[in-house]
Amino acid sequence: MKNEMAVEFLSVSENESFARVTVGAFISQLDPTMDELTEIKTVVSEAVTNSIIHGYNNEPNHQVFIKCIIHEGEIELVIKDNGVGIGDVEEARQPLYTSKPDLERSGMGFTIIENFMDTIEVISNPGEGTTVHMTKQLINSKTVCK
Amino acid sequence: MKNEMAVEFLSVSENESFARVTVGAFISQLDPTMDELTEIKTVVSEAVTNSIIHGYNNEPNHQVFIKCIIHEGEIELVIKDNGVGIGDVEEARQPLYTSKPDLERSGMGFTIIENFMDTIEVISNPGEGTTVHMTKQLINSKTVCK
Amino acid sequence: MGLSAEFQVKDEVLIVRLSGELDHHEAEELRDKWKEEIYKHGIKHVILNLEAVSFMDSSGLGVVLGRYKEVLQLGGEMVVCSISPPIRRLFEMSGLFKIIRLEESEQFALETLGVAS
Amino acid sequence: MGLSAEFQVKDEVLIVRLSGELDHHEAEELRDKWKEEIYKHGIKHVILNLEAVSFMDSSGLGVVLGRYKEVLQLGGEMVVCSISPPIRRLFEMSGLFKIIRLEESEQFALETLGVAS
Ligand SMILES: Nc1ncnc2c1ncn2[C@@H]1O[C@H](COP(=O)(O)OP(=O)(O)O)[C@@H](O)[C@H]1O
Ligand SMILES: Nc1ncnc2c1ncn2[C@@H]1O[C@H](COP(=O)(O)OP(=O)(O)O)[C@@H](O)[C@H]1O
Repeated sequence: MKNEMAVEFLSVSENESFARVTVGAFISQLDPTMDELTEIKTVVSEAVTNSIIHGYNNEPNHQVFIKCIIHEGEIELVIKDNGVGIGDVEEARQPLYTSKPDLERSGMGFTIIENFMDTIEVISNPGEGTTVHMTKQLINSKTVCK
Repeated sequence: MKNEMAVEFLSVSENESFARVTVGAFISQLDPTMDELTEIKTVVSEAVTNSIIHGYNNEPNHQVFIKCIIHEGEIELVIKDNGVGIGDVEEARQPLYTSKPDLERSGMGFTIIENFMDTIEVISNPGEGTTVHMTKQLINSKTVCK
Repeated sequence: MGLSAEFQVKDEVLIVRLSGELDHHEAEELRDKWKEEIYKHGIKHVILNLEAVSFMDSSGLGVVLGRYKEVLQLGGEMVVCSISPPIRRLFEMSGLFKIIRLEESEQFALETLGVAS
Repeated sequence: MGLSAEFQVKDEVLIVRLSGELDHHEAEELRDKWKEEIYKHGIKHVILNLEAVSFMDSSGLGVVLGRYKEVLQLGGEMVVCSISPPIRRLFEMSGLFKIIRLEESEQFALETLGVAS
Protein backbone atom coordinates (compact mmCIF):
# COMPACT_ATOMS: atom_id res chain seq x y z
CA MET A 1 0.00 0.00 0.00
CA LYS A 2 1.17 3.50 -0.82
CA ASN A 3 -0.43 6.49 0.85
CA GLU A 4 0.33 10.17 1.08
CA MET A 5 -0.78 13.24 2.99
CA ALA A 6 0.26 16.84 3.43
CA VAL A 7 -0.73 19.17 6.25
CA GLU A 8 0.06 22.81 6.96
CA PHE A 9 -0.73 24.89 10.00
CA LEU A 10 0.09 28.13 11.79
CA SER A 11 3.40 28.52 13.64
CA VAL A 12 1.93 28.42 17.16
CA SER A 13 3.09 26.04 19.85
CA GLU A 14 -0.44 24.62 20.30
CA ASN A 15 0.08 22.93 16.94
CA GLU A 16 3.09 20.89 18.08
CA SER A 17 0.87 18.25 19.64
CA PHE A 18 -1.58 18.51 16.72
CA ALA A 19 1.29 17.72 14.34
CA ARG A 20 2.35 14.70 16.40
CA VAL A 21 -1.17 13.28 16.53
CA THR A 22 -1.72 13.85 12.81
CA VAL A 23 1.46 12.12 11.66
CA GLY A 24 0.94 9.42 14.29
CA ALA A 25 -2.58 8.71 13.01
CA PHE A 26 -1.35 8.55 9.44
CA ILE A 27 1.56 6.15 9.98
CA SER A 28 -0.55 3.94 12.24
CA GLN A 29 -1.84 2.51 8.94
CA LEU A 30 1.52 0.70 8.78
CA ASP A 31 0.87 -0.88 12.17
CA PRO A 32 4.09 0.38 13.82
CA THR A 33 5.32 -0.83 17.21
CA MET A 34 4.69 1.47 20.19
CA ASP A 35 8.39 2.40 20.16
CA GLU A 36 8.34 3.27 16.48
CA LEU A 37 5.23 5.40 16.97
CA THR A 38 6.87 7.26 19.85
CA GLU A 39 10.02 7.80 17.81
CA ILE A 40 8.12 9.29 14.88
CA LYS A 41 6.06 11.51 17.16
CA THR A 42 9.22 12.74 18.88
CA VAL A 43 10.86 13.53 15.56
CA VAL A 44 7.79 15.48 14.40
CA SER A 45 7.81 17.39 17.65
CA GLU A 46 11.50 18.30 17.28
CA ALA A 47 11.29 19.53 13.71
CA VAL A 48 7.99 21.41 14.12
CA THR A 49 9.23 23.08 17.32
CA ASN A 50 12.40 24.15 15.50
CA SER A 51 10.38 25.71 12.68
CA ILE A 52 8.30 27.64 15.20
CA ILE A 53 10.99 28.92 17.53
CA HIS A 54 14.06 29.10 15.28
CA GLY A 55 12.62 29.38 11.76
CA TYR A 56 9.88 31.85 12.64
CA ASN A 57 11.31 33.29 15.89
CA ASN A 58 8.07 32.48 17.68
CA GLU A 59 5.97 34.67 15.38
CA PRO A 60 2.51 33.08 15.21
CA ASN A 61 1.40 34.04 11.70
CA HIS A 62 3.54 31.77 9.53
CA GLN A 63 2.98 28.33 8.04
CA VAL A 64 4.67 25.04 8.87
CA PHE A 65 4.40 22.25 6.28
CA ILE A 66 4.49 18.50 6.73
CA LYS A 67 4.39 15.87 4.05
CA CYS A 68 4.27 12.17 4.81
CA ILE A 69 4.44 9.27 2.38
CA ILE A 70 4.14 5.66 3.47
CA HIS A 71 5.11 2.86 1.12
CA GLU A 72 5.78 -0.78 1.95
CA GLY A 73 6.73 -0.11 5.52
CA GLU A 74 8.87 2.92 4.75
CA ILE A 75 8.01 6.34 6.07
CA GLU A 76 9.15 9.42 4.22
CA LEU A 77 8.65 12.60 6.24
CA VAL A 78 9.32 16.17 5.16
CA ILE A 79 8.96 19.09 7.57
CA LYS A 80 9.45 22.53 6.10
CA ASP A 81 9.25 26.22 6.95
CA ASN A 82 9.86 29.45 5.04
CA GLY A 83 11.70 31.00 7.97
CA VAL A 84 15.13 32.48 8.59
CA GLY A 85 17.06 29.38 7.53
CA ILE A 86 20.35 28.02 8.88
CA GLY A 87 23.78 29.43 7.98
CA ASP A 88 25.94 26.50 9.05
CA VAL A 89 23.93 23.26 8.91
CA GLU A 90 26.84 21.12 10.05
CA GLU A 91 27.31 23.18 13.19
CA ALA A 92 23.54 23.21 13.85
CA ARG A 93 23.47 19.40 13.77
CA GLN A 94 26.15 19.03 16.48
CA PRO A 95 24.82 17.50 19.71
CA LEU A 96 24.13 20.19 22.35
CA TYR A 97 24.56 23.04 19.86
CA THR A 98 21.83 25.66 20.17
CA SER A 99 21.61 29.24 18.98
CA LYS A 100 19.05 30.01 21.71
CA PRO A 101 20.45 28.90 25.09
CA ASP A 102 18.46 31.73 26.71
CA LEU A 103 15.27 29.85 25.81
CA GLU A 104 16.53 26.77 27.68
CA ARG A 105 16.96 24.83 24.45
CA SER A 106 18.90 21.62 24.98
CA GLY A 107 20.47 21.57 21.51
CA MET A 108 19.47 17.91 21.17
CA GLY A 109 16.76 18.21 18.50
CA PHE A 110 18.79 17.17 15.45
CA THR A 111 20.64 14.50 17.44
CA ILE A 112 17.34 12.91 18.48
CA ILE A 113 16.10 12.99 14.89
CA GLU A 114 19.32 11.32 13.71
CA ASN A 115 18.92 8.62 16.32
CA PHE A 116 15.27 7.90 15.63
CA MET A 117 15.27 8.01 11.83
CA ASP A 118 17.29 6.04 9.26
CA THR A 119 18.21 9.06 7.19
CA ILE A 120 17.96 12.83 7.63
CA GLU A 121 18.83 15.55 5.16
CA VAL A 122 18.65 19.23 6.09
CA ILE A 123 18.26 21.67 3.22
CA SER A 124 18.59 25.26 4.39
CA ASN A 125 20.03 28.63 3.54
CA PRO A 126 19.78 31.94 5.37
CA GLY A 127 16.57 33.69 4.35
CA GLU A 128 15.32 30.68 2.41
CA GLY A 129 13.70 28.56 5.08
CA THR A 130 14.52 25.05 6.19
CA THR A 131 13.45 21.65 4.88
CA VAL A 132 14.15 18.55 6.92
CA HIS A 133 13.77 15.37 4.87
CA MET A 134 13.73 12.09 6.77
CA THR A 135 13.08 8.41 6.13
CA LYS A 136 12.56 5.39 8.34
CA GLN A 137 11.91 1.75 7.54
CA LEU A 138 9.64 0.09 10.06
CA ILE A 139 10.94 -3.18 11.45
CA ASN A 140 7.89 -5.42 11.15
CA SER A 141 6.98 -4.32 7.68
CA LYS A 142 10.54 -5.02 6.56
CA THR A 143 10.50 -8.53 7.98
CA VAL A 144 7.16 -9.25 6.36
CA CYS A 145 8.26 -8.02 2.94
CA LYS A 146 11.49 -9.94 2.64
CA MET B 1 -7.29 32.35 19.89
CA LYS B 2 -7.42 31.88 16.13
CA ASN B 3 -5.84 28.87 14.52
CA GLU B 4 -5.86 27.32 11.09
CA MET B 5 -4.78 24.14 9.34
CA ALA B 6 -5.15 22.50 5.96
CA VAL B 7 -4.62 18.84 5.13
CA GLU B 8 -4.83 16.89 1.90
CA PHE B 9 -4.60 13.17 1.32
CA LEU B 10 -5.24 10.43 -1.22
CA SER B 11 -8.80 9.29 -1.94
CA VAL B 12 -8.55 5.90 -0.24
CA SER B 13 -10.93 4.71 2.43
CA GLU B 14 -8.08 4.16 4.93
CA ASN B 15 -7.88 7.95 5.14
CA GLU B 16 -11.44 8.38 6.41
CA SER B 17 -10.38 7.61 9.97
CA PHE B 18 -7.17 9.60 9.52
CA ALA B 19 -9.26 12.64 8.53
CA ARG B 20 -11.50 12.25 11.60
CA VAL B 21 -8.55 11.98 13.98
CA THR B 22 -6.79 14.96 12.39
CA VAL B 23 -9.74 17.33 12.57
CA GLY B 24 -10.63 15.98 16.02
CA ALA B 25 -7.10 16.68 17.30
CA PHE B 26 -7.18 20.19 15.86
CA ILE B 27 -10.54 21.26 17.29
CA SER B 28 -9.72 19.72 20.66
CA GLN B 29 -7.80 22.98 21.22
CA LEU B 30 -11.25 24.54 21.76
CA ASP B 31 -12.00 22.05 24.51
CA PRO B 32 -15.24 20.72 22.96
CA THR B 33 -17.66 18.43 24.79
CA MET B 34 -17.53 14.71 23.94
CA ASP B 35 -20.77 15.12 21.98
CA GLU B 36 -19.41 18.04 19.98
CA LEU B 37 -16.23 16.11 19.20
CA THR B 38 -18.27 13.12 18.01
CA GLU B 39 -20.46 15.36 15.87
CA ILE B 40 -17.49 16.98 14.14
CA LYS B 41 -15.82 13.62 13.57
CA THR B 42 -19.04 12.24 12.08
CA VAL B 43 -19.38 15.21 9.76
CA VAL B 44 -15.79 14.83 8.57
CA SER B 45 -16.41 11.14 7.97
CA GLU B 46 -19.54 11.86 5.89
CA ALA B 47 -18.01 14.51 3.65
CA VAL B 48 -14.68 12.70 3.13
CA THR B 49 -16.47 9.43 2.34
CA ASN B 50 -18.64 11.27 -0.20
CA SER B 51 -15.58 12.72 -1.91
CA ILE B 52 -14.02 9.28 -2.14
CA ILE B 53 -16.98 7.22 -3.33
CA HIS B 54 -19.09 9.78 -5.19
CA GLY B 55 -16.63 12.51 -6.18
CA TYR B 56 -13.86 10.16 -7.24
CA ASN B 57 -15.88 6.97 -7.87
CA ASN B 58 -13.58 5.04 -5.56
CA GLU B 59 -10.49 5.77 -7.64
CA PRO B 60 -7.54 5.87 -5.23
CA ASN B 61 -5.23 8.37 -6.92
CA HIS B 62 -7.03 11.66 -6.28
CA GLN B 63 -6.75 14.28 -3.55
CA VAL B 64 -9.25 15.22 -0.86
CA PHE B 65 -8.75 18.61 0.84
CA ILE B 66 -9.75 19.75 4.30
CA LYS B 67 -9.37 23.19 5.77
CA CYS B 68 -10.25 23.99 9.36
CA ILE B 69 -10.26 27.37 11.08
CA ILE B 70 -11.05 27.81 14.75
CA HIS B 71 -11.79 31.22 16.15
CA GLU B 72 -13.42 32.13 19.44
CA GLY B 73 -15.25 28.84 19.78
CA GLU B 74 -16.39 28.74 16.18
CA ILE B 75 -15.29 25.99 13.83
CA GLU B 76 -15.17 26.62 10.12
CA LEU B 77 -14.67 23.44 8.13
CA VAL B 78 -14.24 23.08 4.38
CA ILE B 79 -14.04 19.67 2.69
CA LYS B 80 -13.34 19.68 -1.03
CA ASP B 81 -12.68 17.39 -3.95
CA ASN B 82 -11.99 17.90 -7.66
CA GLY B 83 -14.28 15.03 -8.61
CA VAL B 84 -17.37 14.58 -10.78
CA GLY B 85 -19.47 17.20 -8.95
CA ILE B 86 -23.22 17.21 -8.31
CA GLY B 87 -25.84 18.15 -10.91
CA ASP B 88 -28.78 18.82 -8.58
CA VAL B 89 -27.53 19.84 -5.14
CA GLU B 90 -31.03 20.30 -3.74
CA GLU B 91 -32.01 16.74 -4.66
CA ALA B 92 -28.70 15.38 -3.32
CA ARG B 93 -29.39 17.00 0.07
CA GLN B 94 -32.77 15.27 0.50
CA PRO B 95 -32.83 12.73 3.35
CA LEU B 96 -32.45 9.17 2.06
CA TYR B 97 -31.51 10.30 -1.46
CA THR B 98 -28.55 8.41 -2.84
CA SER B 99 -27.24 7.97 -6.36
CA LYS B 100 -25.54 4.72 -5.36
CA PRO B 101 -28.11 2.45 -3.65
CA ASP B 102 -26.19 -0.57 -5.04
CA LEU B 103 -23.30 0.34 -2.69
CA GLU B 104 -25.70 0.19 0.29
CA ARG B 105 -25.49 3.94 0.80
CA SER B 106 -28.11 5.17 3.23
CA GLY B 107 -28.51 8.62 1.65
CA MET B 108 -28.23 10.20 5.10
CA GLY B 109 -24.82 11.90 4.78
CA PHE B 110 -25.99 15.44 4.05
CA THR B 111 -28.85 15.14 6.55
CA ILE B 112 -26.44 14.19 9.31
CA ILE B 113 -24.16 17.10 8.41
CA GLU B 114 -27.14 19.49 8.51
CA ASN B 115 -28.12 18.19 11.93
CA PHE B 116 -24.65 18.34 13.46
CA MET B 117 -23.47 21.67 12.06
CA ASP B 118 -24.97 25.18 12.35
CA THR B 119 -24.57 25.99 8.67
CA ILE B 120 -23.70 24.00 5.55
CA GLU B 121 -23.20 25.28 2.02
CA VAL B 122 -22.57 22.92 -0.89
CA ILE B 123 -20.83 24.40 -3.91
CA SER B 124 -20.77 21.97 -6.80
CA ASN B 125 -21.17 21.65 -10.54
CA PRO B 126 -20.82 18.61 -12.80
CA GLY B 127 -17.17 18.17 -13.72
CA GLU B 128 -16.03 20.86 -11.32
CA GLY B 129 -15.77 19.02 -8.03
CA THR B 130 -17.58 19.61 -4.77
CA THR B 131 -16.88 21.95 -1.86
CA VAL B 132 -18.78 21.53 1.38
CA HIS B 133 -18.44 24.57 3.64
CA MET B 134 -19.66 24.22 7.22
CA THR B 135 -19.62 26.15 10.48
CA LYS B 136 -20.41 25.30 14.06
CA GLN B 137 -20.31 27.37 17.23
CA LEU B 138 -19.30 25.31 20.25
CA ILE B 139 -21.61 25.68 23.24
CA ASN B 140 -19.11 26.24 26.05
CA SER B 141 -16.99 28.69 24.18
CA LYS B 142 -20.10 30.70 23.31
CA THR B 143 -21.17 30.93 26.93
CA VAL B 144 -17.70 31.97 27.99
CA CYS B 145 -17.43 34.71 25.39
CA LYS B 146 -20.74 36.45 25.98
CA MET C 1 -8.47 1.47 15.40
CA GLY C 2 -10.66 -0.48 12.98
CA LEU C 3 -13.68 -2.67 13.57
CA SER C 4 -14.06 -6.20 14.83
CA ALA C 5 -17.15 -8.36 14.56
CA GLU C 6 -18.18 -11.37 16.61
CA PHE C 7 -21.04 -13.62 15.48
CA GLN C 8 -23.00 -16.10 17.60
CA VAL C 9 -26.04 -18.22 16.71
CA LYS C 10 -28.71 -19.08 19.31
CA ASP C 11 -31.67 -21.06 17.93
CA GLU C 12 -32.71 -19.08 14.87
CA VAL C 13 -31.18 -15.81 16.08
CA LEU C 14 -27.87 -14.40 14.85
CA ILE C 15 -26.20 -12.17 17.44
CA VAL C 16 -23.77 -9.66 15.94
CA ARG C 17 -21.42 -7.92 18.37
CA LEU C 18 -19.39 -5.09 16.90
CA SER C 19 -16.55 -3.17 18.47
CA GLY C 20 -14.50 -0.25 17.22
CA GLU C 21 -15.28 2.21 14.46
CA LEU C 22 -17.89 1.48 11.82
CA ASP C 23 -17.28 3.74 8.82
CA HIS C 24 -17.26 3.24 5.04
CA HIS C 25 -13.79 1.69 5.13
CA GLU C 26 -14.97 -1.01 7.54
CA ALA C 27 -18.51 -1.34 6.19
CA GLU C 28 -17.66 -3.37 3.10
CA GLU C 29 -15.81 -6.15 4.86
CA LEU C 30 -18.47 -6.27 7.56
CA ARG C 31 -21.24 -6.60 4.98
CA ASP C 32 -19.64 -9.64 3.38
CA LYS C 33 -19.02 -11.45 6.66
CA TRP C 34 -22.46 -10.60 8.02
CA LYS C 35 -24.26 -11.77 4.85
CA GLU C 36 -22.38 -15.05 4.95
CA GLU C 37 -23.37 -15.67 8.58
CA ILE C 38 -27.03 -14.99 7.80
CA TYR C 39 -27.21 -17.52 4.97
CA LYS C 40 -24.78 -20.13 6.34
CA HIS C 41 -26.76 -20.76 9.50
CA GLY C 42 -30.31 -20.44 8.16
CA ILE C 43 -31.26 -17.91 10.81
CA LYS C 44 -34.38 -15.80 10.98
CA HIS C 45 -33.76 -12.90 13.36
CA VAL C 46 -30.75 -10.67 13.99
CA ILE C 47 -29.71 -8.96 17.23
CA LEU C 48 -27.17 -6.20 16.69
CA ASN C 49 -25.19 -5.35 19.82
CA LEU C 50 -23.52 -1.95 19.42
CA GLU C 51 -22.20 -1.63 22.98
CA ALA C 52 -18.54 -1.45 22.00
CA VAL C 53 -18.93 0.69 18.89
CA SER C 54 -17.07 3.94 19.53
CA PHE C 55 -17.86 5.58 16.20
CA MET C 56 -20.46 5.12 13.48
CA ASP C 57 -21.57 7.20 10.52
CA SER C 58 -24.11 6.92 7.69
CA SER C 59 -22.08 4.20 5.98
CA GLY C 60 -22.78 2.12 9.08
CA LEU C 61 -26.49 2.88 8.80
CA GLY C 62 -26.25 1.62 5.20
CA VAL C 63 -24.94 -1.81 6.21
CA VAL C 64 -27.54 -2.14 8.96
CA LEU C 65 -30.34 -1.21 6.56
CA GLY C 66 -29.01 -3.67 4.00
CA ARG C 67 -29.11 -6.55 6.52
CA TYR C 68 -32.52 -5.42 7.77
CA LYS C 69 -33.88 -5.91 4.27
CA GLU C 70 -32.45 -9.43 4.09
CA VAL C 71 -33.88 -10.41 7.46
CA LEU C 72 -37.25 -9.02 6.41
CA GLN C 73 -37.22 -11.32 3.38
CA LEU C 74 -36.49 -14.26 5.67
CA GLY C 75 -39.63 -13.31 7.62
CA GLY C 76 -37.57 -12.27 10.63
CA GLU C 77 -36.93 -9.19 12.69
CA MET C 78 -33.92 -7.03 13.49
CA VAL C 79 -33.35 -5.82 17.03
CA VAL C 80 -30.59 -3.42 18.04
CA CYS C 81 -29.33 -3.14 21.61
CA SER C 82 -26.83 -1.40 23.92
CA ILE C 83 -26.71 1.66 21.73
CA SER C 84 -24.82 4.80 22.82
CA PRO C 85 -26.45 8.25 22.74
CA PRO C 86 -24.55 9.52 19.66
CA ILE C 87 -25.41 6.43 17.58
CA ARG C 88 -28.96 6.55 18.85
CA ARG C 89 -29.23 10.04 17.37
CA LEU C 90 -28.11 8.72 13.98
CA PHE C 91 -30.78 6.03 14.10
CA GLU C 92 -33.42 8.58 15.14
CA MET C 93 -32.47 11.07 12.44
CA SER C 94 -32.89 8.46 9.76
CA GLY C 95 -36.12 6.98 11.12
CA LEU C 96 -34.54 3.56 11.59
CA PHE C 97 -36.40 2.90 14.84
CA LYS C 98 -39.62 2.71 12.83
CA ILE C 99 -38.39 -0.56 11.37
CA ILE C 100 -35.71 -1.78 13.75
CA ARG C 101 -36.68 -2.41 17.33
CA LEU C 102 -34.46 -1.05 20.13
CA GLU C 103 -33.85 -3.02 23.34
CA GLU C 104 -31.67 -2.11 26.26
CA SER C 105 -29.57 -5.26 26.42
CA GLU C 106 -28.79 -8.38 24.47
CA GLN C 107 -30.54 -10.42 27.15
CA PHE C 108 -33.80 -8.49 26.80
CA ALA C 109 -33.56 -8.66 23.04
CA LEU C 110 -33.15 -12.45 23.15
CA GLU C 111 -36.15 -12.82 25.43
CA THR C 112 -38.39 -10.76 23.17
CA LEU C 113 -37.44 -13.11 20.34
CA GLY C 114 -38.45 -16.09 22.47
CA VAL C 115 -34.95 -17.43 23.10
CA ALA C 116 -34.19 -18.63 26.62
CA SER C 117 -30.54 -18.46 27.62
CA MET D 1 -3.86 16.30 26.38
CA GLY D 2 -1.45 18.81 27.94
CA LEU D 3 0.72 18.53 31.01
CA SER D 4 -0.03 18.78 34.69
CA ALA D 5 2.48 19.26 37.48
CA GLU D 6 2.20 18.44 41.17
CA PHE D 7 4.73 19.77 43.67
CA GLN D 8 5.38 18.50 47.20
CA VAL D 9 8.03 19.53 49.70
CA LYS D 10 9.55 17.02 52.18
CA ASP D 11 12.31 18.46 54.39
CA GLU D 12 14.62 20.16 51.93
CA VAL D 13 13.52 18.07 48.95
CA LEU D 14 11.13 19.27 46.26
CA ILE D 15 9.23 16.40 44.63
CA VAL D 16 7.95 17.21 41.14
CA ARG D 17 5.37 14.81 39.68
CA LEU D 18 4.52 15.39 36.05
CA SER D 19 1.79 13.80 33.99
CA GLY D 20 0.85 14.15 30.33
CA GLU D 21 2.94 15.45 27.46
CA LEU D 22 6.02 17.57 28.02
CA ASP D 23 6.83 19.45 24.82
CA HIS D 24 7.89 23.01 23.98
CA HIS D 25 4.31 24.28 24.33
CA GLU D 26 4.10 22.99 27.91
CA ALA D 27 7.74 23.60 28.83
CA GLU D 28 7.48 27.36 29.36
CA GLU D 29 4.66 27.28 31.85
CA LEU D 30 6.28 24.38 33.67
CA ARG D 31 9.58 26.24 33.95
CA ASP D 32 7.96 29.24 35.62
CA LYS D 33 6.00 27.16 38.15
CA TRP D 34 8.95 24.92 38.91
CA LYS D 35 11.36 27.84 39.44
CA GLU D 36 8.90 29.47 41.81
CA GLU D 37 8.59 26.29 43.88
CA ILE D 38 12.37 25.96 44.15
CA TYR D 39 12.88 29.47 45.50
CA LYS D 40 9.65 29.79 47.53
CA HIS D 41 10.41 26.84 49.78
CA GLY D 42 14.18 27.18 50.11
CA ILE D 43 14.76 23.60 49.07
CA LYS D 44 18.05 21.97 48.22
CA HIS D 45 17.34 18.79 46.22
CA VAL D 46 14.82 17.93 43.53
CA ILE D 47 13.22 14.57 42.79
CA LEU D 48 11.60 14.45 39.36
CA ASN D 49 8.96 11.73 39.05
CA LEU D 50 8.24 11.03 35.36
CA GLU D 51 6.00 8.00 35.87
CA ALA D 52 2.91 9.56 34.25
CA VAL D 53 4.66 11.38 31.41
CA SER D 54 3.41 9.87 28.17
CA PHE D 55 5.49 12.01 25.84
CA MET D 56 8.65 14.08 26.12
CA ASP D 57 11.02 15.66 23.62
CA SER D 58 14.20 17.77 23.69
CA SER D 59 12.27 20.81 24.93
CA GLY D 60 11.53 18.75 28.03
CA LEU D 61 15.24 17.94 28.39
CA GLY D 62 15.85 21.70 28.25
CA VAL D 63 13.64 22.46 31.25
CA VAL D 64 15.14 19.62 33.25
CA LEU D 65 18.65 20.81 32.49
CA GLY D 66 17.69 24.37 33.42
CA ARG D 67 16.43 23.27 36.84
CA TYR D 68 19.45 21.00 37.30
CA LYS D 69 21.67 24.04 36.99
CA GLU D 70 19.67 25.91 39.62
CA VAL D 71 19.77 23.01 42.06
CA LEU D 72 23.51 22.71 41.52
CA GLN D 73 23.95 26.35 42.55
CA LEU D 74 21.97 25.64 45.70
CA GLY D 75 24.47 22.90 46.48
CA GLY D 76 21.84 20.21 45.92
CA GLU D 77 21.25 17.24 43.67
CA MET D 78 18.67 16.28 41.08
CA VAL D 79 17.31 12.73 41.03
CA VAL D 80 14.93 11.43 38.38
CA CYS D 81 12.72 8.38 38.94
CA SER D 82 10.04 6.14 37.41
CA ILE D 83 11.23 6.86 33.89
CA SER D 84 9.79 5.00 30.90
CA PRO D 85 12.04 3.34 28.29
CA PRO D 86 11.47 5.96 25.54
CA ILE D 87 12.27 8.89 27.87
CA ARG D 88 15.21 6.98 29.28
CA ARG D 89 16.62 6.83 25.76
CA LEU D 90 16.35 10.63 25.44
CA PHE D 91 18.26 11.06 28.70
CA GLU D 92 20.91 8.57 27.59
CA MET D 93 21.35 10.17 24.17
CA SER D 94 22.03 13.53 25.73
CA GLY D 95 24.32 12.24 28.49
CA LEU D 96 22.00 13.53 31.22
CA PHE D 97 22.60 10.52 33.46
CA LYS D 98 26.17 11.73 33.95
CA ILE D 99 24.81 14.64 35.99
CA ILE D 100 21.34 13.55 37.06
CA ARG D 101 21.01 10.40 39.14
CA LEU D 102 18.37 7.81 38.18
CA GLU D 103 16.41 5.87 40.81
CA GLU D 104 13.68 3.34 40.32
CA SER D 105 11.03 4.90 42.51
CA GLU D 106 10.24 8.07 44.41
CA GLN D 107 10.64 6.14 47.65
CA PHE D 108 14.16 5.00 46.82
CA ALA D 109 15.08 8.49 45.66
CA LEU D 110 13.88 10.00 48.94
CA GLU D 111 15.88 7.50 50.96
CA THR D 112 19.09 8.24 49.05
CA LEU D 113 18.59 11.91 49.92
CA GLY D 114 18.25 11.00 53.58
CA VAL D 115 14.53 11.70 53.90
CA ALA D 116 12.49 9.21 55.91
CA SER D 117 8.82 8.99 54.98
N1 LIG E 1 13.79 25.24 11.21
C1 LIG E 1 14.89 25.91 11.62
N2 LIG E 1 15.08 27.19 11.22
C2 LIG E 1 16.19 27.89 11.61
N3 LIG E 1 17.15 27.37 12.42
C3 LIG E 1 17.01 26.09 12.83
C4 LIG E 1 15.88 25.31 12.47
N4 LIG E 1 16.03 24.09 13.03
C5 LIG E 1 17.19 24.11 13.71
N5 LIG E 1 17.79 25.32 13.59
C6 LIG E 1 19.09 25.71 14.19
O1 LIG E 1 19.77 24.55 14.58
C7 LIG E 1 20.09 24.59 15.98
C8 LIG E 1 20.07 23.21 16.60
O2 LIG E 1 18.76 22.67 16.58
P1 LIG E 1 18.38 21.54 17.61
O3 LIG E 1 19.38 20.45 17.54
O4 LIG E 1 16.97 21.14 17.35
O5 LIG E 1 18.50 22.23 19.03
P2 LIG E 1 17.62 23.35 19.75
O6 LIG E 1 16.27 23.42 19.09
O7 LIG E 1 17.53 22.87 21.15
O8 LIG E 1 18.35 24.64 19.61
C9 LIG E 1 19.06 25.55 16.56
O9 LIG E 1 19.52 26.13 17.75
C10 LIG E 1 18.93 26.57 15.43
O10 LIG E 1 19.98 27.51 15.44
N1 LIG F 1 -18.42 14.93 -3.03
C1 LIG F 1 -19.42 14.53 -3.84
N2 LIG F 1 -19.22 14.40 -5.17
C2 LIG F 1 -20.22 13.99 -5.98
N3 LIG F 1 -21.45 13.70 -5.56
C3 LIG F 1 -21.73 13.80 -4.24
C4 LIG F 1 -20.73 14.23 -3.32
N4 LIG F 1 -21.28 14.26 -2.08
C5 LIG F 1 -22.56 13.87 -2.23
N5 LIG F 1 -22.85 13.60 -3.53
C6 LIG F 1 -24.14 13.17 -4.07
O1 LIG F 1 -25.14 13.43 -3.08
C7 LIG F 1 -25.85 12.23 -2.77
C8 LIG F 1 -26.31 12.25 -1.34
O2 LIG F 1 -25.20 12.22 -0.45
P1 LIG F 1 -25.39 11.68 1.02
O3 LIG F 1 -26.54 12.40 1.64
O4 LIG F 1 -24.08 11.78 1.71
O5 LIG F 1 -25.83 10.16 0.84
P2 LIG F 1 -24.97 8.87 0.35
O6 LIG F 1 -23.51 9.14 0.48
O7 LIG F 1 -25.43 7.80 1.28
O8 LIG F 1 -25.37 8.63 -1.08
C9 LIG F 1 -24.90 11.14 -3.13
O9 LIG F 1 -25.56 9.91 -3.38
C10 LIG F 1 -24.21 11.70 -4.37
O10 LIG F 1 -25.00 11.51 -5.51
